[in-house]
Amino acid sequence: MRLNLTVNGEQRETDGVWEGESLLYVLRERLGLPGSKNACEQGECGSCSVYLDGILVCSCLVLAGQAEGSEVVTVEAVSGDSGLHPVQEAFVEAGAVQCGFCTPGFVVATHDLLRRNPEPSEAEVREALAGNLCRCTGYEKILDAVRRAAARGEDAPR
Amino acid sequence: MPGYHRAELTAELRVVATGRAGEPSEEQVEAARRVAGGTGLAREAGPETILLAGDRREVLEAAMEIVEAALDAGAHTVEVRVETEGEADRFGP
Amino acid sequence: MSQTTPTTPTRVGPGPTTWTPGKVGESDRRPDGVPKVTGEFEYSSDMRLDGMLWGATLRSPHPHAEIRQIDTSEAEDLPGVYAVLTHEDVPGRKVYGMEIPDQPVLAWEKVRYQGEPVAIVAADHPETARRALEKVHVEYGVLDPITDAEKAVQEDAPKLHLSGNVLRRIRILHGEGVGAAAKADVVVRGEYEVGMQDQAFLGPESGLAVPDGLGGVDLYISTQWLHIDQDQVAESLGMDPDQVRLTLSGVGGAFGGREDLSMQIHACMLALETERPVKMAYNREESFFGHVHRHPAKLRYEHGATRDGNLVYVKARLVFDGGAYASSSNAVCLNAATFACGPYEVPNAEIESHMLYTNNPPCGAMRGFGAVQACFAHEAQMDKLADELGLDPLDLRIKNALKPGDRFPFGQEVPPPAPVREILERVKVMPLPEEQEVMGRDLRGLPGGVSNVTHGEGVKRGVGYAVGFKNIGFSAGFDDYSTARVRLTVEDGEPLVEVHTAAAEVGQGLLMLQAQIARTELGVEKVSILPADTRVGSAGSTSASRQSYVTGAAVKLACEGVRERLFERAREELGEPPDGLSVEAGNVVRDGRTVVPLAELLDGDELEETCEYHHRETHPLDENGQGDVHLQYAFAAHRAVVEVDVELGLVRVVEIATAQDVGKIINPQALEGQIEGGIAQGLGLALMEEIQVKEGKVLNASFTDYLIPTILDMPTVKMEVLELADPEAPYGLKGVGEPPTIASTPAIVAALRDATGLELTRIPVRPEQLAGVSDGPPLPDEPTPGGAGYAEVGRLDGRRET
Amino acid sequence: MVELNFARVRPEAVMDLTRVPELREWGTENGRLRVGAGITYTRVIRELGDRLPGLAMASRTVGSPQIRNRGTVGGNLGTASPAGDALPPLYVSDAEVELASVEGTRRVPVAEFVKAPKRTATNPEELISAFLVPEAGGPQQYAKIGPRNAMVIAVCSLGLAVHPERKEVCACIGSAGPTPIRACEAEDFIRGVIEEEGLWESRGELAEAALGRFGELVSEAARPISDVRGTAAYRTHAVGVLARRTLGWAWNEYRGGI
Repeated sequence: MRLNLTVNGEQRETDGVWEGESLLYVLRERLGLPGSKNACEQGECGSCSVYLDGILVCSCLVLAGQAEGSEVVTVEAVSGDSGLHPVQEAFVEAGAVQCGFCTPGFVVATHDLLRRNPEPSEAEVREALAGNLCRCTGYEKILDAVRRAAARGEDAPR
Repeated sequence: MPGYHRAELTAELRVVATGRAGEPSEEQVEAARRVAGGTGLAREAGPETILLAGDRREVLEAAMEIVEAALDAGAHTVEVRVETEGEADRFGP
Repeated sequence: MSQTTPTTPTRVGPGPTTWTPGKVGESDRRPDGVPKVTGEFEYSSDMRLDGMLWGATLRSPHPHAEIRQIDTSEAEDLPGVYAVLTHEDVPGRKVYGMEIPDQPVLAWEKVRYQGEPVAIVAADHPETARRALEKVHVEYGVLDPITDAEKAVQEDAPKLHLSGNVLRRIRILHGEGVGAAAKADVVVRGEYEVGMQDQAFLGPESGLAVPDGLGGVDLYISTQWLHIDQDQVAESLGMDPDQVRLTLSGVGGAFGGREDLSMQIHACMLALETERPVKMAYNREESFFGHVHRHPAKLRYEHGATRDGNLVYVKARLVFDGGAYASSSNAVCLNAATFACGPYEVPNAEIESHMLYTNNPPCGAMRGFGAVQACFAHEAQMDKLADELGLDPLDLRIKNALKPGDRFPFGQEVPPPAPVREILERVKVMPLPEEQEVMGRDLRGLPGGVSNVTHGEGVKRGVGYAVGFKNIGFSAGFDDYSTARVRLTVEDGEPLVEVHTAAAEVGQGLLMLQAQIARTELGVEKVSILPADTRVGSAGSTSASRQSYVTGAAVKLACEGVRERLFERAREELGEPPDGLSVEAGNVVRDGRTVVPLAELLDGDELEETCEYHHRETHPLDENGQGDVHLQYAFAAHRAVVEVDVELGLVRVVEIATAQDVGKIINPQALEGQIEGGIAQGLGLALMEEIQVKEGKVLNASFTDYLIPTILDMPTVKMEVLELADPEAPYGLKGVGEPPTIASTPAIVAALRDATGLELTRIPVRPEQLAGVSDGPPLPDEPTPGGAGYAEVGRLDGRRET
Repeated sequence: MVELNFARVRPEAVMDLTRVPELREWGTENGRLRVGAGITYTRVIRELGDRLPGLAMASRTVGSPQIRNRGTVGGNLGTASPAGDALPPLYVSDAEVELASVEGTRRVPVAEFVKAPKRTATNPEELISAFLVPEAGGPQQYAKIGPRNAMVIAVCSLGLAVHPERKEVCACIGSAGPTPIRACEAEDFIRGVIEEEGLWESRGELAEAALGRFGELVSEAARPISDVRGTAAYRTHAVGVLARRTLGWAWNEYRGGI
């Protein structure tokens, strides 16, 4: 099947999509956007988090066809022309990145959290990021990164 | 971790069919396997193929025993391939 | 089968990473941090090439069966399928293995565990490949599996391998052994059990094999040790190692789970067969079948002590389930035996460690490597003993703490530093978190979290302590070396150091460490780390917490070599006297004064050194289990504070406090990351992580039912880091990766015992145990989607056409 | 979707209902709420938290923000898993499920709608269009057991609603039987106690013993199995504890307490 969607502000079209493909697969394998990660493919780890029409979702749980005509924003678009987004900056600075496989998902989920709640309490951060698994860091540095990003008070770019 | 106890030497043995004898008989293969099992060093490494892994001396001695057992059982040909393992020369004494 | 013109596209490998790092001792921004936060970092599963095919693996649904027949013809006829291969197509040795080659590349007569690879296919789309797997018909003769290690040793048990089911037995006899029992006033006994833990790295196994058009192959792979992969792949392909070149691609975590081969040989076979690049990427479910796990163990202990709390003897019998194949089980068996008594002065001991083959999933390396299982048991015993003696558990530990100059039960003298007493005293005085009113607290600060199971009812607090230790580096006579190539050159008028090793960065921050060392030793701002590949000598494995030590030392050695040559040049060309030269900020310096800028001294030349670092020799154990087996020892103590809902058996870990000796802090932020991350994995083993296996079949191969800690499960970590230099190690450092994982688990369980008064002899501790509810009937093997195991996915025979 | 990703199913056709605006609406109808099947958990929490607190509490325990942004109560109904978090709250409010087809619509009580694990009363040509449920007339609770503190599928759960308007307390067990189970004997027992002591009017305290007995009766109503997530014995035990606690919290709220 043919799929039309807007990805990171750009109109994209792709042909020959098997109906059973997930949005994650299409992003990674057909649209050249492998930033969203395929760690569990069942919505348990959050590594594939993207915005679908402005809402944070696991792209592994969206059937590609469901995204027809939608607007998708992936981790690749979180940083702007002027460099890293403050959330990304904070993750690098805080040492919240080790193997990094969970990082794109955490970046998008944190971006979403701070967009909705610019000054979250620690409990709110933990609840909001509970759907993102990290196996390396033990989450301390991730919490630190979110605190740093929030302290910067920067809002989301979109 | 790997290499802590990496085998120094491996030997692959196979009782093979020869033009004269056709397929190796069950008994020949079994005799080799039985003796191999008793050496404590043996695994399988393919159909009818025995693999010995361990220290140099014990592998060589075991290989000899197995060849003898196969020959005693009437085998015409036993292929033996002995190899040192990568990194194995880096073992201490 | 589809026919197309073979193409051999070439792949542009990853480029060097260049930045201006900090020096040794400073927190550095990791150079791969930026690409990792933007999504640009290329993991092995992100690679693609034009004309690339997708590989897939058919796995056995049975834990033990004869293979009567494999029919691939229908699969081969499927449009879009380019190759279907079985054991007959393995060009070289049909078995592989790190220690003992006993694991079939593809099974021939028998399968010995559920998920064992039987056939592989390459197709134009992952779905085509999956459909092809369904069309491979394998006729199995199902056999009864051996699923209990204790039964595997019985006379009448079927032999899973030619030489039987005993993979290794170790016996350590120390002092008078149990002969000393008469001197003990108090004896405590216990039986403990550890479940099968999974590394659960986030990036599933994946790799890309590209044929070079000349008969060889390039493999881009996420692994922990490129050279041992290369050896094994070349052997099974029947090629020279030179024809099989490996490059490390982005690794999404490892923790021991990438030490064994997964699809390395398979991808290369398919690529060589189809003359096309072939990518293989496991999904999460397949990943659970695609790597080894932490060994489940049963541990029987007896501790004897004097009335005043001095240990007299320890008797231990450790039984490990190695699963179907050897992996690194031999070494795990040794490690467990040597750490069985804990970091205590034990004058007499008798230890048996058994490693057995069964039809369960193969087990091998995971962070902590044998020390984890032993530590859970010896620390439970220490608490039991303290209770029996009426002593404070921490004081009992301090009283018996090992110190330099003592002898381990395996005869080796305890090398300095061994600050067991110090780290215990540190955690003893660290302030406990304030006890807060539980009633009416925010749900997220209570057991169960927003699941709303308690508003404070039934919640009791507990505190527990544990201490553990482990060897750093490979042991028992293995020459555990690393190779580094360092080149000093000038780029845009500025000196640049290039470092090339084959050491695998798996997330821990080895890139930073190498660059920090180069910058420190050569006084240069700009450092470039070349991609790890097999074009340089082996760096050994990224495991056993050894890379900072061994590869760190190799890089340091090579830098020193380059520096010497710089000084020689300065002497030759400038007539500088030989002593007192140093390098700083891009200049050769004497007494703080610049002698000559490096760029000028080099004058367009390059200086290059390749060095191997070999650490002190170690020795195997003798027949009494005695020998100077290990290189370096690292120690960590933990204190856990938990809150348990004692009625429901649910837990919130409030805080973990830890003290660890690291020799020298190379990078504070990375060190903290290792400690916190290691503790999280220890917490997982204590409370939730277990691969459940019934009759050899895995019941929970998914992240829905194999639970790892979330951000709501992991508490704050308080840490104290000791820097007591090891005189033999570079900069005095010690490996840091594993110790946090070892004693954190028993500390949490001790805290649970403190809160509940229960004995808790098995980990992970389930809510059932904590709530004191006896077990119901045995588990049914009803599979859940994404959690069934290959009975359904590999064969796809459980498919519902809806 | 998970079954598709892991090649467990290959449906011949899939219909995307997220684009049907009617399914994403809610409103009132004859004094009841009519909630479109396509309302996500996130929206239940945000928009219906005061009207349907039990369902909102249950929604908050579903997966993660990512899942709640996408998952719907309608989906939970369609799956009809005994572990579905939205089901016990619907059971205790005597919700009705609205099924639509070209033939028209019909409404089925939720307890009749869920027939067996993963089986519903939906005919092949029907889709779940909405559920109808009265606004909460009293306190509601939902509690769920999982071995970790977030992102779990229920080992077992309990939904509870106090209905002062009809002088009833309803309790429904989740994930401890083939379908959600209303604990009728426990409900009858506690109604009797409250009536006998005139507690609806006095808003007096419920005795510890009554709470305890209520919990026991809920445990007795459970019909659990043992599986990878928990043993039958534990589930039986835990639903009793949850019943006792949630009733205590809800009753306190009714009394104007906590």
